[in-house]
Amino acid sequence: MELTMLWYLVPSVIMFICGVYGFITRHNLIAILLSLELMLNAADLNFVVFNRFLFPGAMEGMFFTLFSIGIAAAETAIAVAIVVNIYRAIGNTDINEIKKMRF
Amino acid sequence: MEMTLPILILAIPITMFLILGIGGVYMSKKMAGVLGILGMGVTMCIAYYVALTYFFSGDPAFIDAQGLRLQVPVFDWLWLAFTNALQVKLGFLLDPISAMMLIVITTISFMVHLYSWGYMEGEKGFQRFYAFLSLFSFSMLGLVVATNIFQMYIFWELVGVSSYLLIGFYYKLPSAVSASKKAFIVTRFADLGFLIGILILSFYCKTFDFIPITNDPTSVLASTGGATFMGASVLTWALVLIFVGGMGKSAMMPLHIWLPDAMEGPTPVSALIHAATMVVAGVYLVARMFPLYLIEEASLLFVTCVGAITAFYAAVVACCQIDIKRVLAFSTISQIAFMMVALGVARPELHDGFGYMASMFHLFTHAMFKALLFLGAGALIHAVHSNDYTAMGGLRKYMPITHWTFLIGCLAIAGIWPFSGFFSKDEMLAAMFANHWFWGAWMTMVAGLTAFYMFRLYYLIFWWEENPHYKEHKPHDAPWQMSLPLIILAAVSCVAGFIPFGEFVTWNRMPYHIHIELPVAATSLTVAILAIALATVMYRKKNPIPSRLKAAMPGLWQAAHRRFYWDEIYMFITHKIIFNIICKSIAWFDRHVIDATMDGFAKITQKTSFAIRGMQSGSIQTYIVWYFLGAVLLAGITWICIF
Amino acid sequence: MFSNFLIWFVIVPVLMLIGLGLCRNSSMKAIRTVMVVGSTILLAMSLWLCVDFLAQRAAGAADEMLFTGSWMWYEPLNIHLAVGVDGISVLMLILSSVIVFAGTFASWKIDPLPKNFFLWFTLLSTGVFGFFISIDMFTMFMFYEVALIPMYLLIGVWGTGRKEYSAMKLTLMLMGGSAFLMLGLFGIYWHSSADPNSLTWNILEISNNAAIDPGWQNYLFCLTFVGFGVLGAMFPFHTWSPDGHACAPTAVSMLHAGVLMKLGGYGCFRIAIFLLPQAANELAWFFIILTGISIVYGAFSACVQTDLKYINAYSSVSHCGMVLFAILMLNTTAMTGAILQMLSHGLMTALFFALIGMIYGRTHTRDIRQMGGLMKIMPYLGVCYMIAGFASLGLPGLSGFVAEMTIFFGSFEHADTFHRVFVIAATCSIVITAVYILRVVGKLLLGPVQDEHHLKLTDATWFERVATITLIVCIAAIGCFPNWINETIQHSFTPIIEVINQAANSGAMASVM
Amino acid sequence: MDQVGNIILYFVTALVIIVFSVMTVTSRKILRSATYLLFVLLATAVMYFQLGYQFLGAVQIAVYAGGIMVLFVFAILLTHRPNQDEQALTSHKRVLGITCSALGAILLLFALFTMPVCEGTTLCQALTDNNVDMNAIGTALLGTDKFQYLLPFEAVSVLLLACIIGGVVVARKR
Repeated sequence: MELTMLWYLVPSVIMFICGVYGFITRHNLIAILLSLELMLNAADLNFVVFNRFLFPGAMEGMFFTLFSIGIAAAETAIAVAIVVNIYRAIGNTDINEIKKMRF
Repeated sequence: MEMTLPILILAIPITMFLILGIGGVYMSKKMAGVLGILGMGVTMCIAYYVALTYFFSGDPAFIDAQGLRLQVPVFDWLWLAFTNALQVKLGFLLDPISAMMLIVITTISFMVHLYSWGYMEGEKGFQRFYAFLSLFSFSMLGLVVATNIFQMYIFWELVGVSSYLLIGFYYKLPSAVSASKKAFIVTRFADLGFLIGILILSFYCKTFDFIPITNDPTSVLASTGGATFMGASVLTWALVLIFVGGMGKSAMMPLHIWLPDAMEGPTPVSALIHAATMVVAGVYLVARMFPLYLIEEASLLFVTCVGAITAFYAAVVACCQIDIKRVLAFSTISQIAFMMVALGVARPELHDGFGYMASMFHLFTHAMFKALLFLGAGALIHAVHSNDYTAMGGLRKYMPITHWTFLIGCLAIAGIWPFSGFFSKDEMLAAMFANHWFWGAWMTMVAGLTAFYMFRLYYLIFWWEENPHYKEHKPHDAPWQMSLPLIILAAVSCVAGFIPFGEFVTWNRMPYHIHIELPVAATSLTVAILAIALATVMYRKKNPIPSRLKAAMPGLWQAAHRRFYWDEIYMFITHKIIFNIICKSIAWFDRHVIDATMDGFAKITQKTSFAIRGMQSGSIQTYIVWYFLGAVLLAGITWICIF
Repeated sequence: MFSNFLIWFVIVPVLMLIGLGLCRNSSMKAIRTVMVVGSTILLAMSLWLCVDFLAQRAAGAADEMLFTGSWMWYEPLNIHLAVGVDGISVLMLILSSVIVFAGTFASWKIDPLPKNFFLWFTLLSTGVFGFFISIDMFTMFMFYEVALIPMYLLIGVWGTGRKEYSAMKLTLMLMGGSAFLMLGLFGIYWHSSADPNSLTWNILEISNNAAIDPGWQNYLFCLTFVGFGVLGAMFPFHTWSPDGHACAPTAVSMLHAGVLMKLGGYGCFRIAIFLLPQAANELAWFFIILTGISIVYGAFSACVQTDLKYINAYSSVSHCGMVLFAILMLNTTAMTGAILQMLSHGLMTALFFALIGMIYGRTHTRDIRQMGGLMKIMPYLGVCYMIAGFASLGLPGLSGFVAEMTIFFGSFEHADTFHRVFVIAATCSIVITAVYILRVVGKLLLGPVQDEHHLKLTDATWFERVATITLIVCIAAIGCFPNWINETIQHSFTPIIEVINQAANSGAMASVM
Repeated sequence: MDQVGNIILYFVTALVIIVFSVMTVTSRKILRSATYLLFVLLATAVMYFQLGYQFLGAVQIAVYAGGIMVLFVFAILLTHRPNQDEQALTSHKRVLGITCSALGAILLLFALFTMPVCEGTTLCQALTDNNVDMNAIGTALLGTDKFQYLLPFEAVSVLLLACIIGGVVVARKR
């Protein structure tokens, strides 16, 4: 039994799908953000895996992931700030309660 | 002849119109009146000079060696060129009928100008009245001197408008407003026929000018190449349509309905426009185109029939009117119809087409005595302040001048020797008998009716029974400005019959010697005298015969009094059918179908966007579902396509 | 570039725009000064252009267009700013400047935001002038759009009644027309030359090149004719006109009915007929039916309206229908009539709308049932209204008569039954016109005074008199001395008639073979 | 590292990832969700180590597990009252979520299992002589040649700066 690329991609797919499920179903804004992190992480993993198995000599996948992590950090920081702000404004973080800016 | 004088005939009235129309508000009434009368007086003098020079100078420019009077286009300026061939010119055509009309129009117009000074005194808009009179005189003069049919159409429209303005002179009265509107629209409708007739005629002739058309009618016929439309030749159609224009202006059946209502205008206007000049424009038009009508006998027959029916109808209706101006209006219709019939029966082979001459002669004499009658009626109205004979009666003692002049007018129109109407009517009847006995007999009957209703009117106004109101308000004769025209016109009516008219105006412009046709003259005179006698019996003194007669035939009387319901029929067609059904449904269609379709496009767009607006819910979870499903779908499709 | 006289017709309005921009919002005096000076200059320029044009023609200048000039604007698509005028454009320029002049005086006391009003108004006139001087289809189209867009704001902000709805409707319908038009123009461009490297937007060059493929011509003709026809209020695309006019402020109604609707007719014949003659010959029948319907339909609709502006708008539908109808007759006389009718309708409708605006400004109603006897109260306006009415119903001596008669006589040159029937139907409109004009005149001006409050109203002020007299003088001038205009126009048709005849002959040849 | 050890390590990390991913999105206590996510992130870091990207693994732990998770926990604590659980899922939402994820999973897994490239190289082959050393990373991160990333690096740093300012501005009390 050899560890091929397939083995690493399967958990990544599941992680991603879980992220999708969570994104669609959760009510809490922070929970949605968590799901988002899951998806992002799955994608990062894929980059790394592809880099390792398909282009072992190059480092692009790794760097992409590296930057992706950096940007994820930035994004999370802003998102969290917004969530906190929303909470302050309406006292809730339920996505269904935030309708003011629709339409 | 020099060009300047004929130009002045047209230029003075239009200048007067502009001066009085624009500057009228800044001048006193007296000044406006003097200016108007002076202008018209000068015009009349020039017109007399021009016409008399034309008839009597013997200048080879006007009459050739054989005695043929020539058609002289004194000037002819290009106004508008449709194509190289079809050119509209404004000119001045001098020939027997236009010279005759110059005299008639300027005379009556001057009389009316003078008369109005007295009649309109104290009216608001006195200046405006004189301005419009000048405009009318200009248009009418332009009409009769037209060198081409399009110029005639131009002035034809202008007289229509001046008539509209003058009928609606008392514009605060709703009845005057609606009467003026009616007059304009009915004549406009007729003008549509005229216009289409001109379109057809000019399409084949390639010219508007009267001289080539009337001097060489056979080539016009040839140019149509025998084209026909619905069984009649196109030339017949053109002529009939042109005649329809004439029917409108001359108030022939069934387009007569505007004329009685036009009596809402001031009485001098009725005398000038709706008795003497404008309403004979139709006759003049047919006379102008006469050589062309001659080659299409069907169109002449049409003219005759329309004339004969109208003459009888109007005479019957005139017997049952209360308003004296309406009686005179119907009598005008009847007399013009007389002229039409006379034109219609004229043929070159019958005594050199003297029906034409008779018709023009009657036009001339009728203009004089009808203007007289109307002006007399104006004096009566001025005196008793009412249009109805019920407010009059026994006036002969109070208004002797009016009485005598009115009597002369009545005798003239009834055709009693030696008054002018006798001569012209005799000629017309002779022409009708010469064509067919039926026309002669029919029109003799109409002549009898004419005598009857005119004397009915005369007796009811001046005899019958003295109206009790005179005690409070004693009627008296009119001031000199009004009486003078009456006297002059009465004098003319007495002597005009002795003018040797045939020497001047005939259809082929060759002199023709009038001779009284004794049998016809005797018949018509007898009929007229009998009718007058009947009227004398019935109306000289107050007696119950008329009311008994009325009671005996209530339906007939009512029908005749209501003018055989023509107005109601027209009201029904125009108001109920055209206005309510056609116009309203078109307007409805426009708003609710066409516009609604356009709005519908907008609504559909809006509805669609509203419907798909829900997808832009702002709910990020919904977005991701759609996004994800879409991505899956795309990937799946790609997958399937690849493998 | 600036040595070309025509380009100043665009530069002067632009200078006016700048001048207005510099005025303070509240200073009516400065705004009026700019407008009056600018529009007077424009009027003087257009008159001078006419004189100069006639002088050059008399001196034997035989080119199709005079005062031509062309400057590259966008090379990859070969778009030029190309200008040039023939007799028709010269008259249209005069018409536009007269109406801009009169419109300035008619909106002397516009309220609110006078500065912004005149800014948009001037922008609109910039578009109009630019359209009439252009001979490059692209710049023509651009100026056309420049003229359309300000309409929306002018109606939406300064209008009355359901102004938002009307402004939206008018703009959308005209934009829809422009969409067709744009497709048509692009199509003409792509087929403008056999050589794909020398495609051109220039009208003169296109007409000199080999004819466009007949199959394409039919499509392009429909597109361009409908596109311009919408602006010319062709049935069934006329419904923006009643609502739009009814809600527009006075000067905008004047400019719109007076000039903007003329862009439609002008474009129809300058582009649709001139560049696509074969299709014009083939498809004229269809559009004759539509325009024939317009004429009668508009007149009948006008008979039952009670709002003064609606009456006029429907009457415009009828009269503008006459313009397109005459253009489709494809002969010199009728087309001359069409141009005369454009001038005549432009002037008299502008007069009408100016007067309606003035009356509305006093009585605050446009419903004829609530007014009456105004002749007594405001004789000057009453007389002017009557003159406008008489011009509209075709009284000789005023412009309408000349135009209509030229159209009828020109149209009657076609001897077949189809044309005859439609010409006779069109002539019927003169009666219907008389009916609705007299109905309005009777109800509005004559008769007893309906409303006691109206007795206190005043007659025209001096600036209103300036506006109306300008228009009346022009109407009477055309009506009394039509022939010089006729001659100015007629020569301009020679090239158009030539291409049409060629197309007709080649069409006949094709059908024979 | 021998093969068996690799396989065992793989299965452990894979299992952790799968189980805790599912628990992250299903747990109704938000703080627990965050904790489960932390485990997933850590397992991912292990996977990076296993694939020979030690630096990346370290960054993953330091930034993700260390930084971001702390942020999350702060945010949760700031926005949550005690014992406030997320409400139960509506069936509509669950069905929607399950459908979407099932469809996605089927498609992706189907793709994976039919792609021959996935079965190509083994981990051992891939790892041979291909360790990424810090020197190379440092050079690549601060160079301006091809395949060198100074510009993105600086861009990210600016982004982070902006983010700091933005975070302060957004969350500032007014």
